[in-house]
Amino acid sequence: MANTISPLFGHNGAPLSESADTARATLAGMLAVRQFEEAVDSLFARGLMHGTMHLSIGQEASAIGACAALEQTDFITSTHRGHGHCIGKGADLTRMMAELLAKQTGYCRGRGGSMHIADASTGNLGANGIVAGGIPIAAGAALAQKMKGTDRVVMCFFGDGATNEGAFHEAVNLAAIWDLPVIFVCENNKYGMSFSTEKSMKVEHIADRAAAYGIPGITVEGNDADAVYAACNDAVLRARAGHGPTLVENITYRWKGHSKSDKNLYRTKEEIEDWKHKDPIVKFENRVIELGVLTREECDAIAADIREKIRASISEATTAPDSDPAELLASVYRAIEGGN
Amino acid sequence: MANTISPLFGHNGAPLSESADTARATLAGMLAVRQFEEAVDSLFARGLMHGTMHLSIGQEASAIGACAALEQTDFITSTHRGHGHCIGKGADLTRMMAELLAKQTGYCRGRGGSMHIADASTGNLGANGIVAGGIPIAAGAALAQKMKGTDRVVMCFFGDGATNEGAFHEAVNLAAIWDLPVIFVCENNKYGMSFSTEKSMKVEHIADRAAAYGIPGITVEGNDADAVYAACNDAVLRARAGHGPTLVENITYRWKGHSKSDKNLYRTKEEIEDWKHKDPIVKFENRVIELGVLTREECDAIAADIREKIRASISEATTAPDSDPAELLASVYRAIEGGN
Amino acid sequence: MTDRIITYSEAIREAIGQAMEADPNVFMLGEDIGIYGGAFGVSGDLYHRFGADRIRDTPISELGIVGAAVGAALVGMKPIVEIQFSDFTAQAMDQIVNQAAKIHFMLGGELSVPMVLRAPIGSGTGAAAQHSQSLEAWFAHVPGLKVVMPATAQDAKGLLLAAIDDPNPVLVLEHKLLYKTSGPVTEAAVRTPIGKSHVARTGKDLVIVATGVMVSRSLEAAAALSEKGIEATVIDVRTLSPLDMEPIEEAVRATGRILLVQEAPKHVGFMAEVSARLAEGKSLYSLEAPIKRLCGMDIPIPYAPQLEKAVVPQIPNIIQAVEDLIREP
Amino acid sequence: MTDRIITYSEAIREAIGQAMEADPNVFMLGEDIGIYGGAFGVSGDLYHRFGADRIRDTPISELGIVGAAVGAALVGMKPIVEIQFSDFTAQAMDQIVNQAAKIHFMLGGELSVPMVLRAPIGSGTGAAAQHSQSLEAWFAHVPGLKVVMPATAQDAKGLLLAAIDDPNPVLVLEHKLLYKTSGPVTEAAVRTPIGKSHVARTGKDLVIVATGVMVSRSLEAAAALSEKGIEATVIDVRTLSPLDMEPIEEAVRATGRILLVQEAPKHVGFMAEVSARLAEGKSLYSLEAPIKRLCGMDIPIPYAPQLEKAVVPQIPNIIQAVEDLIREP
Ligand SMILES: Cc1ncc(C[n+]2csc(CCOP(=O)(O)OP(=O)(O)O)c2C)c(N)n1
Ligand SMILES: Cc1ncc(C[n+]2csc(CCOP(=O)(O)OP(=O)(O)O)c2C)c(N)n1
Ligand SMILES: [Mg+2]
Ligand SMILES: [Mg+2]
Repeated sequence: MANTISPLFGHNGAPLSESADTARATLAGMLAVRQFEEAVDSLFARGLMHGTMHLSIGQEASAIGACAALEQTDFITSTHRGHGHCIGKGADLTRMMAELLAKQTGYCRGRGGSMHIADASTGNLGANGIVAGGIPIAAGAALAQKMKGTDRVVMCFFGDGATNEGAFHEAVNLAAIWDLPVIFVCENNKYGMSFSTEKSMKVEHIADRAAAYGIPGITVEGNDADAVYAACNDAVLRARAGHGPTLVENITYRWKGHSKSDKNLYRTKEEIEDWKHKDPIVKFENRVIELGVLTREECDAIAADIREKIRASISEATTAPDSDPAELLASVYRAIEGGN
Repeated sequence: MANTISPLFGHNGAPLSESADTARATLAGMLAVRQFEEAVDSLFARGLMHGTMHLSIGQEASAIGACAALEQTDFITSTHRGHGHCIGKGADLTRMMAELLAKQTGYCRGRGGSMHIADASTGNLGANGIVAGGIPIAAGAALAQKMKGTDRVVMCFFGDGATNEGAFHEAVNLAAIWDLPVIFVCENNKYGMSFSTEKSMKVEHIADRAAAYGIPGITVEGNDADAVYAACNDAVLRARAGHGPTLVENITYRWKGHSKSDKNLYRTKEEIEDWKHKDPIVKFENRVIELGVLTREECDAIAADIREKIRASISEATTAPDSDPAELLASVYRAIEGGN
Repeated sequence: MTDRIITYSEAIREAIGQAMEADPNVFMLGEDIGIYGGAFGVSGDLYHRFGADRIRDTPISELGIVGAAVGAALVGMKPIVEIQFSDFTAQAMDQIVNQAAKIHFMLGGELSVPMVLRAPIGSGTGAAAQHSQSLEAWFAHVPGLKVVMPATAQDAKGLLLAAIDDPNPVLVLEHKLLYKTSGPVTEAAVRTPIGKSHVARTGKDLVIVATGVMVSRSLEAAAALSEKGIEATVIDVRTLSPLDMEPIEEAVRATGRILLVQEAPKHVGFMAEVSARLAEGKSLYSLEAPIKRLCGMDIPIPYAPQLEKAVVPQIPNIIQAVEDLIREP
Repeated sequence: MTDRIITYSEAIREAIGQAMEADPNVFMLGEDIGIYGGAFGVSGDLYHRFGADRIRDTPISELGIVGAAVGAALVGMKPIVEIQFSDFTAQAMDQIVNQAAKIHFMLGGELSVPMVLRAPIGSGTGAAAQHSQSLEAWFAHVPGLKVVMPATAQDAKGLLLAAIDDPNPVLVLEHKLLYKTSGPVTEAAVRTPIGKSHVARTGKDLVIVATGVMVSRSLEAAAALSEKGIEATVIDVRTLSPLDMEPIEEAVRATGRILLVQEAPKHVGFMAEVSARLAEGKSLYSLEAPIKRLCGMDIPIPYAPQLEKAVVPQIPNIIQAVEDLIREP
């Protein structure tokens, strides 16, 4: 049985914090990302997981708020820091965990790991180990929608650092000139690895870069799930109506190091602490409680439920078979139907 | 003896049409480009030249007006459509012609041809067969000037089409964040091969793209040598003063096809005719005569002088030895002094 | 349907036209492929037949274009990308190698990238070092890509049709000098199988293995050698990855002598692989002379016509190499 | 000055430090090489010693960075570019191949590009297909580039110093698994000559030729084989372009058997060239067994540790291959 949070689909544009159902789903989504990654962090620390890992803890409102603007049939492309996007689009937590644990039951059968989770069934065209690698791919998937005449859109996630890659430039321009149904969601967490946006660009906002392509650009408080949802929902509506792409910049922050080898020398403890006070989950929880949409107890119950799901994902994944070397050679190419 | 026009160096910022010396040099430069290319066109048509050829006829004010803002010791990087830039920076017409004729005495010893003319002695770091290929190189040459503490600048030429390459984006951003002494001169002749700027981008002006990098961008009437010079001179002063790059967009037009295989199906005869009426040479000539800076006779004398130089370039180049296959293998790597 | 003599370019265009008629998901993407008809005139009138939507002109953005094709392919389209000169694959290597080639495997097998990338290779047009490379070895070295090099008009059509059918990314490397050459081509949409080497000529004295434009040069050389009493088998590799060694090994067993001919620089080029495969198998013992490679010199392609000719194998060089090989102890 | 035991990373850092002290034109350019100290910690404290100007952090723009290095080199600087993973050379191929490699030749010989490009290669860190490739064959195939692969800490220093001296673009491909390995390294700025293969061990029964991390694996295998009475010569190719075949051919003449070991996928990989060179020369006649290649499988590198190990040669595979080779008729 699938072990997923149930993402919001087809929501009407009202703030996520306004109704119990949407508040519940949003909170569950953000908590799932947080707890999934905390679990992964600890498995890694205990030597039970290998490779490297990029955690999005602190950025949950961006992934969950953005995905809430999508329909089930829409697509996403994601990044090396992509667990949130997968979960936001409805991925099975056990299959994600199994992938990270290099199991045959993982999304990539243990061949891809954290940086390559894809899930055709939820429209997730893949995380990507290449910075900006998913941006042209998103443009292409959107071109296909336009050519086929569907009303599906593609949401393309990437970081601030990715906007310095040529791939960003070429792909956003293609999407602009062809009015493609794609939403470029930049998660500006202030650093590309160690290099701050203050140093890597001379403009203040990533959204300013939209001007070079003649498309709208908007800067959003990325730790506010309502704000992210509102901006992305507008962009999705634009895209679905055939009016082309939007560049949405979610200002956020990653609490953890870039990856496992990061000593955080390029930023101060104070900066990290400051941002921890802007915790997107706490912010959203407080709001819904204040608004009387959910009670503290209800919120705690959601958290407990997610904890159960994450625990289940670990125990199920751990006992799954390791990925199988025997099938490798036959897996490089897709077989031709009927033979060649 | 060198067969060059004498480019203007160290000019004081006044309009080129204002004094007899600068007017003469400007006119000579533009005529040299025009006549060089007309000669090349005819040699090609008569089967005396091989390969392919990209002519800048109609765009002469851009190359000559821009180079007039440079000092002898400054650098340029150029493009596949680069004869004007070479000449503007002071290249020897005979060595250029020899290169196109695949001679040992050519700038590249016949190894490069039209698309690869470089001239270390005049600071020409090379034309380039790769669209946008020279843009990162220009940024790097400018970085070197900054690191060495010279006051030399680099002028980087490229077309409108080149601004859709990732190389443009990455390099302009590097120059912007490091305040490099480089002037990005986009020769917007409305087409990248057959694809018009109206189709290839959603912004009206290439200069609008400067906004993505936090640098000034300016759109200039590119067939007016005075206007080009004024904008480039400002940009050079900024760069030399350590205030970083500028994006200068010269609006111009190529009269000839993109290259030898172009059937001009993507544009109308009327459009071409319209632009021929905006001939940058005629415009400049009329202005200086009107201003009383030069007489018609003086202008004609300049043209006749250039004709002589071009004729000389052809006859000298034609009799030069063909490029030498024997030296090829030893030419791939620069030898290490004292051996390795 | 019957055979006609048409050019290599026409054969490619015909293949694209037939594939586009048969499958609405097939479309073309590239620089100046629309009203201009393609830098080498290959797409020609397809724009007028299929419209700007499916014969899609793009800005000068190779990385973006190839990436867009990858994305479109992932969701069920069948894009054919034209790269104006194969040299500009350098711009798009990330999408070709790190994305297209690896996605099917790396993402666990559910997704795949049925994309075709066409690119003209080779020297001989006076376009100098940045417009004349033969980079097939790069792509053949990348698991997940298939690489074909049609040497005839028929195969230009047949391999392209097979590439379009293939659910994997396939690079079709077309030699510029072949575009205007002609040959008989079936009207029907007949596929040339990917992954099969082709024996283009049979002779008892030695085997010449060649790719791209070197196939016709080798055949011409073989004809000239025949008049001197030397009979060569000529094998057109056609698919560089996956490579079919079977007919090559058979020919070596039959003749004992082998000449490998490619235009690309010799060092770490494709023919090194053919040589290495022979040297590590039983065929080694059938050799009566060392394996000989005749390749491009390890030099960027120069502009001057005499230099350009001097750095890659020409027919007289092939004849000479064969005569040397036959004389080996 | 004397030898000390330091790591491969430290040796690289020491080379850069010494070169930067000796020549103000030498500087570094790359992502996170400054205060972060480099993705693999190689630049370490150089930022504190030389400052942000000369240990220059860049945005994530590989094409722009390499191009900037080309431009700086053209006007007299000596840039050392660090590419975080060699896989990202894909982003910069145009500047590496179409510009840096060709400029000296194509522009007539006056200009040159004294640039060094350092990039970590190889698998073994669980980073999967886009962060684990060994792409040396691509670069070795490009005339105008030099390609070295240091296998020891001493050579990591010596080859890098030689690369910095060299007036041509040199790629230094460093294996990730070697960074933390140690060995004796001279304190003085001693160069390892580019263009010389190195005999790392001598034995009478066969020769193993290897690159990168396969050199130490081959040496370990040779030690184990020695206990079984099999004595192997081990040759570290060190420079892939230009390639020095001399000691390899000599060893083949002496032993009659050869095993070629590389991590990269086999098909059209570097070792194919070594094999082809042997098969086209007189050494062919010294062979008592077919030339054997032991290479990475033709598969993208997978994430799972057991899969990752399974697709590239490990010490037991080398031992097995040698035993098979010795048993050949
Ligand atoms: C083309 C490429 N260059 C460099 C890297 C190494 N790298 C991985 S993530 C990263 C930083 C990315 O920054 P950003 O886009 O802001 O995303 P974030 O990590 O902050 O989420 C870098 C440099 C890479 N994976 N791909
Ligand atoms: C990377 C690359 N892509 C494509 C080409 C083929 N090509 C040569 S010039 C050209 C058009 C360039 O347009 P633009 O930059 O506007 O310069 P213009 O020719 O108009 O001067 C094209 C597509 C190339 N040389 N390099
Ligand atoms: Mg970031
Ligand atoms: Mg143009």
